[in-house]
Amino acid sequence: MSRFGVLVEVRLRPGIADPAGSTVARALPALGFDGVEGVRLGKAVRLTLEAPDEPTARRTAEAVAARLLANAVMEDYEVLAVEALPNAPEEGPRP
Amino acid sequence: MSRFGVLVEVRLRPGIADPAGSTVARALPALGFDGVEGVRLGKAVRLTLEAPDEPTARRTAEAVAARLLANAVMEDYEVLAVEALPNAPEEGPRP
Amino acid sequence: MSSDTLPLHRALGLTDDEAQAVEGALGRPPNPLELAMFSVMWSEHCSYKSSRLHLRRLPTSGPAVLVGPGENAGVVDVGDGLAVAVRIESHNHPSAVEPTQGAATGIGGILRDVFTMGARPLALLDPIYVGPLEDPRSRWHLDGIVRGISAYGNAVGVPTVGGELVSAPGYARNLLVNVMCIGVLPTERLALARAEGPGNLVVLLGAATGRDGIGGVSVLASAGFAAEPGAGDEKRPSVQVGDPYEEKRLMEACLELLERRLLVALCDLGGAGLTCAASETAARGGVGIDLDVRAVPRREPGMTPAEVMTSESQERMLAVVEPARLADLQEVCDRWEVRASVIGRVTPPVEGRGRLRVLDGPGGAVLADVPAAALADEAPCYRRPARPPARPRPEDDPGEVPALDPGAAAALVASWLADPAWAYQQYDHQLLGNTVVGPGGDAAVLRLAAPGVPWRGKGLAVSADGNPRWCAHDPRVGTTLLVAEATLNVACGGGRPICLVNCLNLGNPEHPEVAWQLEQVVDGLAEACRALDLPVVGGNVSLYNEAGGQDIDPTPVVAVLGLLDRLRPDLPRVRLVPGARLLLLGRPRDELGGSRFAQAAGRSGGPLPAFDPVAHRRLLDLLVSLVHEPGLLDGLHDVADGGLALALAELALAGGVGAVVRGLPDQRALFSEAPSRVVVCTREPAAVRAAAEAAGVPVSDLGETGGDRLLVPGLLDLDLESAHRAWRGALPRWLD
Amino acid sequence: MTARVGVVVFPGTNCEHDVAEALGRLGGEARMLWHQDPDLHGVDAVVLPGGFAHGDYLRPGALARFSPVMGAVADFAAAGGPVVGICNGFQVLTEAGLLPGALGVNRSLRFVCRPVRLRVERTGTVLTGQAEAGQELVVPVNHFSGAYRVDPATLERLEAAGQVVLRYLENPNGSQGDVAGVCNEAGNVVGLMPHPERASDPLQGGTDGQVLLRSLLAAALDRSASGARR
Ligand SMILES: Nc1ncnc2c1ncn2[C@@H]1O[C@H](COP(=O)(O)OP(=O)(O)O)[C@@H](O)[C@H]1O
Ligand SMILES: [Mg+2]
Repeated sequence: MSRFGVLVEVRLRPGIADPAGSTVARALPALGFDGVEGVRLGKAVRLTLEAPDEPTARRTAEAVAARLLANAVMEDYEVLAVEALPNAPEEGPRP
Repeated sequence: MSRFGVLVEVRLRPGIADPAGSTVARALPALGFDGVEGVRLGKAVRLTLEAPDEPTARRTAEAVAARLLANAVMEDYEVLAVEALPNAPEEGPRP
Repeated sequence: MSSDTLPLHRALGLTDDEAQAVEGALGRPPNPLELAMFSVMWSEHCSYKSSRLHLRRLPTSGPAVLVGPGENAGVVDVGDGLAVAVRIESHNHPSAVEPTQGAATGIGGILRDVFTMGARPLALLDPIYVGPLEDPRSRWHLDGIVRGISAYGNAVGVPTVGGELVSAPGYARNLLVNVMCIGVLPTERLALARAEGPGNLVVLLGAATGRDGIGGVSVLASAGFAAEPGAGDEKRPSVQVGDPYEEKRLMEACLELLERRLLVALCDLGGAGLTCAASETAARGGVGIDLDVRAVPRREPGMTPAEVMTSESQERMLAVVEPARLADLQEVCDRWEVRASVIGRVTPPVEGRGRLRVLDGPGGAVLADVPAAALADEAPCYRRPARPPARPRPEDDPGEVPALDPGAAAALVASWLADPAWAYQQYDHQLLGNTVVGPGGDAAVLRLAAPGVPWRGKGLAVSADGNPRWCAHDPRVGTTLLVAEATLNVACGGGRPICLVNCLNLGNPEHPEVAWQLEQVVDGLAEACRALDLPVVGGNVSLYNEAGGQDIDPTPVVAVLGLLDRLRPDLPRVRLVPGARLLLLGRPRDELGGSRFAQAAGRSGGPLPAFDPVAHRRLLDLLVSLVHEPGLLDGLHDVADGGLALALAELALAGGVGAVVRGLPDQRALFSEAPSRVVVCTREPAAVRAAAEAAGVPVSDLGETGGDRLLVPGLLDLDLESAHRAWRGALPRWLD
Repeated sequence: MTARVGVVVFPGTNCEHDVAEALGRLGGEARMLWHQDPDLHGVDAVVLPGGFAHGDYLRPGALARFSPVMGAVADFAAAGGPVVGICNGFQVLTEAGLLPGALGVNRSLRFVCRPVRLRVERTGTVLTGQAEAGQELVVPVNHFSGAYRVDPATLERLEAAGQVVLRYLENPNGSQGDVAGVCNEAGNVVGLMPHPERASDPLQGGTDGQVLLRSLLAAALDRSASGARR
């Protein structure tokens, strides 16, 4: 078994209203940022997991995202990165 | 001027408690996901912006993240990706 | 100066003399862990070393008081086998560093103070003081504070039913967030944080321990902020994140453990973390505790024993349990998904003194060995040099404030209007189904009931009040006026005042003017409470509220609880109905010292109006009986900040009904903030008059209601529609 | 006959007692159903009350839908049993797929707690059996994520099928179509963001919620009389 860090992005589907993103976008000109056309706010979820290999780690992360992290009515997800981590932290952070 | 899509991750600093991530992590075994050691929940922000070139786009996104997206007391940010977008959407999606 | 060139005790916030005293208490030099434990326990925040001496002057007992100051919360008997627990705290410095999390963890802490007594939290209040909203930083402060309270209080399931929202220049760099909680308990469930029975187990409940808020009480809460905005940045690693879901489970588990009588003692972990909870619990019970620091569940690897012992990680409680009950405790905790770890046991006192020992693993090396009472009770006690401010007695007698034309007077009143709904609509103020009068009125009124405590007809009224303008003008008299206002608010809600808690927010006590303010505030509080037979059952002193050497104005906040023997659904509110009479109960007055009106005219002189407790008590009694008389009063509001003018404006706005007010000689009578006066709106003026006369309370006719203006001929002419816009928009304009 | 209503309790639920008290006032009998227990203990109806099940940090209802009790609730609903989700309960029912749509963050990005005016759009559901079509009610809302979200085609379908049960007369959260409450096709599962249990006692300043809770109790009695499950 090896340890992997996986980054999953969960984002609102196109067409679903994003009041938080819109609020950021509206605030930008007043702060002197002019060229920003649009902002969408989603979640970045970092999972640390054990798996025999990278493809398995990716599949697990995708399953977690599909089952739990994203609500299919409003959201899509994408695994953005999978990286191998050094093994066995002596007294790992407990969730 | 060109259009760019920038993905910024905003995450809690190491050591800062993440109740949201911990709660998800604690729930996973009951959902049949066993190997997940830890979960940290952050924001994934997608900006669409106009800039003369890629480095400028990246700098703008970084400035937006520093000023508005990340709470410096508790959070770090990182620009994960900058990609060139096709120009001039006649009636692009409005934020 | 970098901290590694400092002697350790100074880096930890102890003075050289205090370090000497630690050595004296131990009879040997402390090791670094012991020094760290003393530094947090002897901090101003935990030890009250600058205020203890003064607080002794407060009246704290009364026939109904079951627990006075000193425990986690005060407890008062309210009959029917029930008691009410109440507590107020400041969370000023953490909220200045990170408003959302600072306010949220303040709520978490105050809830634990109340449920640790065995009481189910019924309601929260949140007095807030921030800088001018023109300043974006103050807007960020206020927005974050309200979000934090909203996120935590709503999720944990306790309604926020009142508070205060003051915006004034003095708080721009040093804001104040006070939090208050009221709970109810069957009297026999009352639990104290008193360890007993050598051999009993010490169990840590709740969240894992991280490097949260290390030194929060000594370095953050017991020192001021630097001059530069952002110069507090190096304190930032102290930020703690609140977890209301953990707190909710912890609360349910603790209440069930107490209900099933599975515990010997229970104590929350707040400032100074495990060191505080363990030393206070042991000291109160006259026993010792051995703690195995390795048994404490950690959130992060590599924490040192000192970090574990002083961490302020949230959502943790310390329980003492007999070994035979451990399995039952574990079962309850498992069901609520609350972690429970045995981390130590109670030990017998040695030569009459219980010792708090920190062990490295079971039976391992002794890392610290300190008399528990030395930590908890024997901190130094200071009488700081005090001196009244060298303020020249201003010549600008407010008696000579030039009169304004009616339109200008209306504009002035309109500029004071701010509907706090922007804040309280972000709070769930209806949870538990108890809220009869929610936020926005004089006092919040609640049913005295809770899950497991069926309603028997009684109610509670509560109001929290502060006024830095009065208290800067004259801290002693100003504080008496606050007690007058809070009791009057409670009586307007139909409550007979039964007790008071206070939070004294002041500047740096090492400044003689601040030390003087502290003395004066305590004197005023003691004087007023004594005169009203109102026991002070708890409080909190928050010092070092300064930024860049500038102290805040003295900001005592007092909160009064009142009891209603029976509740009616149609209690009179702050509002007018058309076609009714307006009466003033209480002696007409016209002193302007310390008023908003005088301040607006640049007059800062003159004495504050005096408080007459005898007349005030008569008024309180009268109000309580009038409010409970069905159909007698249609509306009412006390006169305080902003005087009769603001009281009338708020009455008119709430009901959308105007009035024509006569019989006031001049604008002094309209704007005086003198205490012990209430405006009532009634369609039974003769009956009200008769009752007032019988009670020996002066009563005068103010005029009649109706129309769409508040008109005081020759003195004030306020158009309700535009005033309504100003009132509703005052906060959203800046914050939405 | 007393209607027996199961009130589902997740860790983090906080309106269960309020609902039980309100139902009790109207003659019903509430029984708490613990989330870990897959047995509904023969109740005649189920309420999922308000609160923050499992903290709701990731997304309201995201974790709660996996609780053992939810399988039993789904079976009960499939068999025609009356199921009502209030606020957090509505969020849980959408997450569980028992109701269409989802609930997003309020347009204001703020929590909102205040009374709102509603109109009954559809009678004959387990929540509106005793209400009149077009009846206006004032009932408090109390949520951070109450904006009803659904794709436009589905919303059209819901409107056409009469599955919009309650509509805001003043939209407090940015819900599409001003939707305050929806039901499933059969009308036996209803979710709503407003809290009828907070408008069911004169002491709380209103009783407009009573008609909804009474409807639920009547639906529960019907079911119990018809002998289904017991
Ligand atoms: N931050 C707040 N949170 C909740 N309620 C608040 C807050 N600020 C003010 N209120 C409520 O608004 C009402 C008016 O407040 P205030 O003007 O301070 O009243 P008063 O002058 O009668 O003490 C009170 O009911 C108070 O509880
Ligand atoms: Mg008042």
